[in-house]
Amino acid sequence: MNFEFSEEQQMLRDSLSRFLRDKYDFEERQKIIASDDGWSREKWNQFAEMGLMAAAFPEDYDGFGGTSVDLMVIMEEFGKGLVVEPYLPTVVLSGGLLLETGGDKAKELIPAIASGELVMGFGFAEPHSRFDLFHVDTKAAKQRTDYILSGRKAVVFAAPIADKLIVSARTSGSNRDTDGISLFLLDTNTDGVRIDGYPTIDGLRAGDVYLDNVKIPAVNMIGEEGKALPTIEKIIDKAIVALSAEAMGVCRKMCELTSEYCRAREQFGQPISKFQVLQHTMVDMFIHTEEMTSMAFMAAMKTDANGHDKAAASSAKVQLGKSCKFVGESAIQLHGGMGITEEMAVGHYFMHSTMMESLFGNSDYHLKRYQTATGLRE
Amino acid sequence: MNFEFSEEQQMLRDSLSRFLRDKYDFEERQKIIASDDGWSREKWNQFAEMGLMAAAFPEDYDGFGGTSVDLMVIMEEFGKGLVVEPYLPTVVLSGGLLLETGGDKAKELIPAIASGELVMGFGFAEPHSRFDLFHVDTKAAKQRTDYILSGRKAVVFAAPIADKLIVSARTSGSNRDTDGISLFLLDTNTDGVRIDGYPTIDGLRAGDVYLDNVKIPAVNMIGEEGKALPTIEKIIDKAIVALSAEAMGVCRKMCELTSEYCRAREQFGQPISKFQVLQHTMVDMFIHTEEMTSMAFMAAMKTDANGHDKAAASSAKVQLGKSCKFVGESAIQLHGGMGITEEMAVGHYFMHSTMMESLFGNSDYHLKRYQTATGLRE
Amino acid sequence: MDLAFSAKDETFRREVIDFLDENWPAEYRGRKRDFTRENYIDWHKKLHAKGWAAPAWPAEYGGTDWTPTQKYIFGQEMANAETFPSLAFNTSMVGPVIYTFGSAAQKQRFLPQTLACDIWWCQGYSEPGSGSDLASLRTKAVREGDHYIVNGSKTWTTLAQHADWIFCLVRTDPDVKKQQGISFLLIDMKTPGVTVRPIITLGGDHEVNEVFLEDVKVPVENRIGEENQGWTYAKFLLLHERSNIAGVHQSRRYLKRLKDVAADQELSGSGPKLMDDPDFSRKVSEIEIDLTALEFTELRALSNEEAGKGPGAESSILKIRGTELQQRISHLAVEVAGYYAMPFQRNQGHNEYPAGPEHSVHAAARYFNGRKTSIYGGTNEIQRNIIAKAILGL
Amino acid sequence: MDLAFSAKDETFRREVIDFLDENWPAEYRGRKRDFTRENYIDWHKKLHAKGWAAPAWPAEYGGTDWTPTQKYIFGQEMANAETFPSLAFNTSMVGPVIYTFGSAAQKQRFLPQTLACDIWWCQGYSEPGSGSDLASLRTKAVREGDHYIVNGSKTWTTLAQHADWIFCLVRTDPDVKKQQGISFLLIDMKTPGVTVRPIITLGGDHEVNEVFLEDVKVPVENRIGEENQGWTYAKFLLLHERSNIAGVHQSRRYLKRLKDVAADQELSGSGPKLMDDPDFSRKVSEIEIDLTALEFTELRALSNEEAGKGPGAESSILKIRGTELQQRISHLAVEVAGYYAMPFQRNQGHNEYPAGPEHSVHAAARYFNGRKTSIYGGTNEIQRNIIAKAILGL
Repeated sequence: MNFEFSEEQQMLRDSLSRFLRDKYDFEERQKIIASDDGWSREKWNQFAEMGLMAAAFPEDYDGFGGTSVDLMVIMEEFGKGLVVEPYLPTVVLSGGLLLETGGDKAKELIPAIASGELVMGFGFAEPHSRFDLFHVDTKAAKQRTDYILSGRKAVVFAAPIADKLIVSARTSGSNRDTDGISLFLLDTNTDGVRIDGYPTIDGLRAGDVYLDNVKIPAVNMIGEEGKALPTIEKIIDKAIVALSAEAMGVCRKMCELTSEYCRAREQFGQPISKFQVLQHTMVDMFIHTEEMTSMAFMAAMKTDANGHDKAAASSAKVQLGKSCKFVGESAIQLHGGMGITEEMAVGHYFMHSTMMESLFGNSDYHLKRYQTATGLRE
Repeated sequence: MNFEFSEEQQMLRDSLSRFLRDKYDFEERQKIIASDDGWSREKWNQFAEMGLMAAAFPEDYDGFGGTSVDLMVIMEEFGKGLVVEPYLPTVVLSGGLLLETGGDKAKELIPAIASGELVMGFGFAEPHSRFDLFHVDTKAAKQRTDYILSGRKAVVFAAPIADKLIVSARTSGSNRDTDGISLFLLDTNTDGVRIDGYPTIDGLRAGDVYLDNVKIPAVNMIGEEGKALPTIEKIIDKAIVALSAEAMGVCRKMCELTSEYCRAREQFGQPISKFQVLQHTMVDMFIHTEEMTSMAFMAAMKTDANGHDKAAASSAKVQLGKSCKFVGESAIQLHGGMGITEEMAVGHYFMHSTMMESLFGNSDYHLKRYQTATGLRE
Repeated sequence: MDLAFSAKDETFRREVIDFLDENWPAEYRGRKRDFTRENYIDWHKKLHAKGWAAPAWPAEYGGTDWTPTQKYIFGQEMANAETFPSLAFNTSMVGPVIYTFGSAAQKQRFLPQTLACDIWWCQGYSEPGSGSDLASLRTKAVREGDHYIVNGSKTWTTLAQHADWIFCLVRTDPDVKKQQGISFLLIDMKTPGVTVRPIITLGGDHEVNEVFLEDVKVPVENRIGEENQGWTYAKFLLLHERSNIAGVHQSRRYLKRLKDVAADQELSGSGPKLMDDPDFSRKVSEIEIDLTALEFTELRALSNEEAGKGPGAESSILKIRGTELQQRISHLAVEVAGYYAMPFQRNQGHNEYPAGPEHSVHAAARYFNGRKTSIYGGTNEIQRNIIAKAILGL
Repeated sequence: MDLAFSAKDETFRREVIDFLDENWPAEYRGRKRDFTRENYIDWHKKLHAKGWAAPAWPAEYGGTDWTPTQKYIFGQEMANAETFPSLAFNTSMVGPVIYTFGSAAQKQRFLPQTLACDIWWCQGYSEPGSGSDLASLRTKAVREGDHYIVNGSKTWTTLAQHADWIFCLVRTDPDVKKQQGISFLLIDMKTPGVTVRPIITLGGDHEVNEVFLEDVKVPVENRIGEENQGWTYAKFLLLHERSNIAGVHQSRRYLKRLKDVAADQELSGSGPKLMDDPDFSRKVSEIEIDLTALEFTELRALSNEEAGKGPGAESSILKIRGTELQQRISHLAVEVAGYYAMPFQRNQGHNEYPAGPEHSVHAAARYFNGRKTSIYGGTNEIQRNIIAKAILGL
């Protein structure tokens, strides 16, 4: 057992942390999300130069990493900096799916992701799917060497700014079968694709993707026909592990902002950090953050050890729901009215932490999934 | 709408409260539970003289009350005094069943209960029933003018000290059918009845009742054959309403004992009641107690208005589980080590409140029952 | 002790329902929407026309003689119709201060307009430096002849952008104990030197503001009561403001709507209904039960009030639990919305089609914004301090 | 960063398991039972014979050179076998104080007997008047020639009824700041003037005691370190005592046993299994997940320790969450027992048949008694104060 970061990981962490502190402060971040596209191509390129994209891929693909612990290092810093660039949809989700399914498309696209050239999104949710990854109404009908896709993918992160998307669609079976789901790669400018984009409430970009008889060459199906569900689950779990690391950064930052604020804010003739009740709330925030950290470590280490560990991912997500909610709500409460204004950073961390609670399935969902994974339910 | 006690109720409450303060303090109570029988016939007779038993029955039965609000007045004081005499099993449960089923047995026995002469218990639970009142393995087979009972009733309160018992037994159907359950009245000294008595951990007396081919005359069946379940449910619900009032007394007392203790106990040069965190815990204990009080009022008033209100009883029981646990655990925590010793009263309130959590079904059970009653589940 | 409503009460309930059916537009029901200044005033004036703008006021000033039970029924039916009460700044806040502490001239000048909503009031209490510690406020009023010259700023001023007048706590004596040097002034927002700056809250709402006061001339005759006695009037107001802070009926109503959505097959298509998820339904039922406890706590408090025991520190319980429940429900709404809680649709035009279903549109913003309820009107921590001191004597 | 155990670690694990299989009687497993003084000593001596009585001690005093991973494995397997460690008073508490602060003579006299459990120690810290505020202790030691004359009383003294010696904090200088006038004495329980009074806790256990000290003569040579420096040694001990306070493996083991009972059809006869009740299984899973978080928090702390950063205030987190989880599990056991948690069966002879099933017998008493875990060793409130100050700097 060994809980130390490698020297490379430590260096990456330090340089990313320094970069975000110097070049990506709250003011800068607010400027980026207020821009038309809502993200910064410049920062993105700098991330790529720092090797953040390459860190997610193994050496065969010109990467230099690819473990969940590698991702943890990056995502924690992204959490602390509340970074909005589409790293999770592009690198972790889409890159992860390509890597997992392999083949020509992987060889072609992963280097483009690793270099920062390509931005992607993954459409897995649908208007009626809630958190069930197997609930796929979108149809893909084979037509000679093409597939014709029709349906709607809901709240696809990065969709309005992505060059390409991967979407899940049903090539057979009825809409909640676990079999019969396939993955398709498509350009966002393909005929029949309409993206209704919007900012999300926490400052990201997403969109609903409408597919109206979209013709996609069969070579753009990645992975085996009808057998995509295990792949999707595995990559979503990997994204959950990454999200847990982001959450540990977000929670850590909310703790820091709150302690700072309470030390500075005076009421009744003393800093409010002197009130025992508020101190204990901050202690409980800290404990929740430590637990989040422990679970992010646990999930990353187990995923690296076991390849795919559903129980590890789901239990980390349960922790995420609890920690983000407690730390976020407490941070706002201790900031008083100021916490609810758009002017202070803490509110933006809170909004993001709230959205993370439901991304990839909320605590209720993952508690049950954990039970299934550990044999407590069928 | 009117939330005031009647003059009679107010008088009863005052005199009972005075009696318990003067004649039933903690020391006296500990003497009683340490006695061989674990209860005091003398106090019991005094309760009867004060009219506490009669208060539970309508005028037709020489009583002068019988509403749930009447019972609330008594049970709250019993809760504050941590009274161990078998009022709930004798008066509320057994008396309630007799009153509900009516007939000769009611005419014969209710006056004896009302006068304090008769002590009774009601066996409704079984070793495998958990909280399901319809789970009855005990069999009652008709044999000419008798029934032959065999089975085991679990943790029957007052069984070792009761003159008579009422037990549920199955006259038809299989062991979890809702139909086919009947009620039987029996003397505790009947042949084939064995009672393994024990004190309960909170100072009451109870016992497991073994029925080994016990012959009971058919006239001792009370109520309609096979149709007892609704009656049992109604009376258990009435007992739950009474228990809620007891719980409000128990919680109130734990709050008082804790505030007193914290005001007297000095640490770090000041009474610990000055520490804000402990103050807020006491405030939360107080709020939980107020909620318990509100729900005891609600349940009593709705039961009186509607005859039988499952949702009211079950929701009060859910509140009971929550309030007793929070107030009890907090009371012990704030008493520190002293709270865990047998020497201080607060620990005994805590033990009783814990047992009340599961008596008649715990919070999980009643939350689901509330959902059924309100149509949220089938 | 008895839960039944009298025949008289039932007749009254019918009258309330009929009034609401007739006057509260059906299209306003069932959806959280943004009401305009005109919407607020229209509705207030309709209530006023019926004599119901300020049920709690003494009849002589235009209130009603309703029993607590009638007030309870009125509140319940207003919530069922998903409407809001008359303008609280006028009827729950400054109105009672004026009729209790104002001079005859002030009553005559302000009460009718306040009741009729010809003046829209806002509240100038909090300041950037003084939140929970309200008495530490620093806005200064210096007497010059017949006027005060007021300098300072107020914050969290709800709907100040709509207001005609602001009632303000100002410091008139800086040299005494902080509670003793405060006065209560009524200030016309049109007076030179008054400016309003919007504060945008999480999720994009503009509901609160900062109000800057720069050399604002206020006639001495607009001071309520005695100079330096303002703290007394302020505390009186805070106590009054807390009525219906529990918001039981509103919470029940919102929860009911969420239950309907969760029980609707539309939400999950061919998947299992959200309402059949035991974890979800447990939360719903727990909230329902807690709402019942809150409702009966409020009824017991009302009953005490009727018995002449007046509103006391119990109102702090109603504040604490009422806001906790509102917050739990608003989080539940985010859960119900699932992914469709995420799109930011606040600035959308009314003709645009929202990304997700109707119920999801405001869910997140309402949750974020609703965090304020445990902060304003004395944070829930302050409420616990009040109970510790005033009830438990700790 | 890597979770795998090395081959060496696995060999070690095998050795531990084999040792336990051989030495820890099968009939002791799976049931909470009352162990006698002899049981404790026997077991301690078996560990000692193997050289495992005090893994954390430096090797020179009879400890081991185990890596943190080995310590982790040892703890895990001990919990799996449902055994207890060697006597904590000796190995986790007074032993480290003696080898860190004791004189050469004291080390020679006490350490071997302490390690071998030829002395049974108990702890004389708390007093009736000093709980959380330990430093306010009042037991007085007055120097008279070569002795101290000790007067006062200690409380919550665990298993004092079995003890040969007590290590005591006493006040040797009443005129200085309370932390500065304390000394650390070792007292033979057989000295005239030492008496033990049982304290019976809820549920009928006799585990803790009051120890009265009346004109007890203690040789000065039995003082550890400097006079009036006892507080330093006391704090050192408290920090050490907190190792394994998280009790992850024990908690996991107890939870596993409850799961087995709840999944056994025997519990509910022909009714649905308790484990299939979603409300119950949710609680079980929540606890499991929280235990995982606690376990990894402990592992991270161990890793820090290994990196030479030493045990710090993080141990307060382990104490808080560890005890909260123990308490949640013990409440769950009461739920599992249902009505059969109620019979009081503490004083029952070993041949009597319990009223309910085995698992129910001690459920309530264990829950009641377990409330102490959030009180002793510094209440969880004190732990939060420590974190607020030492980690958050508030």
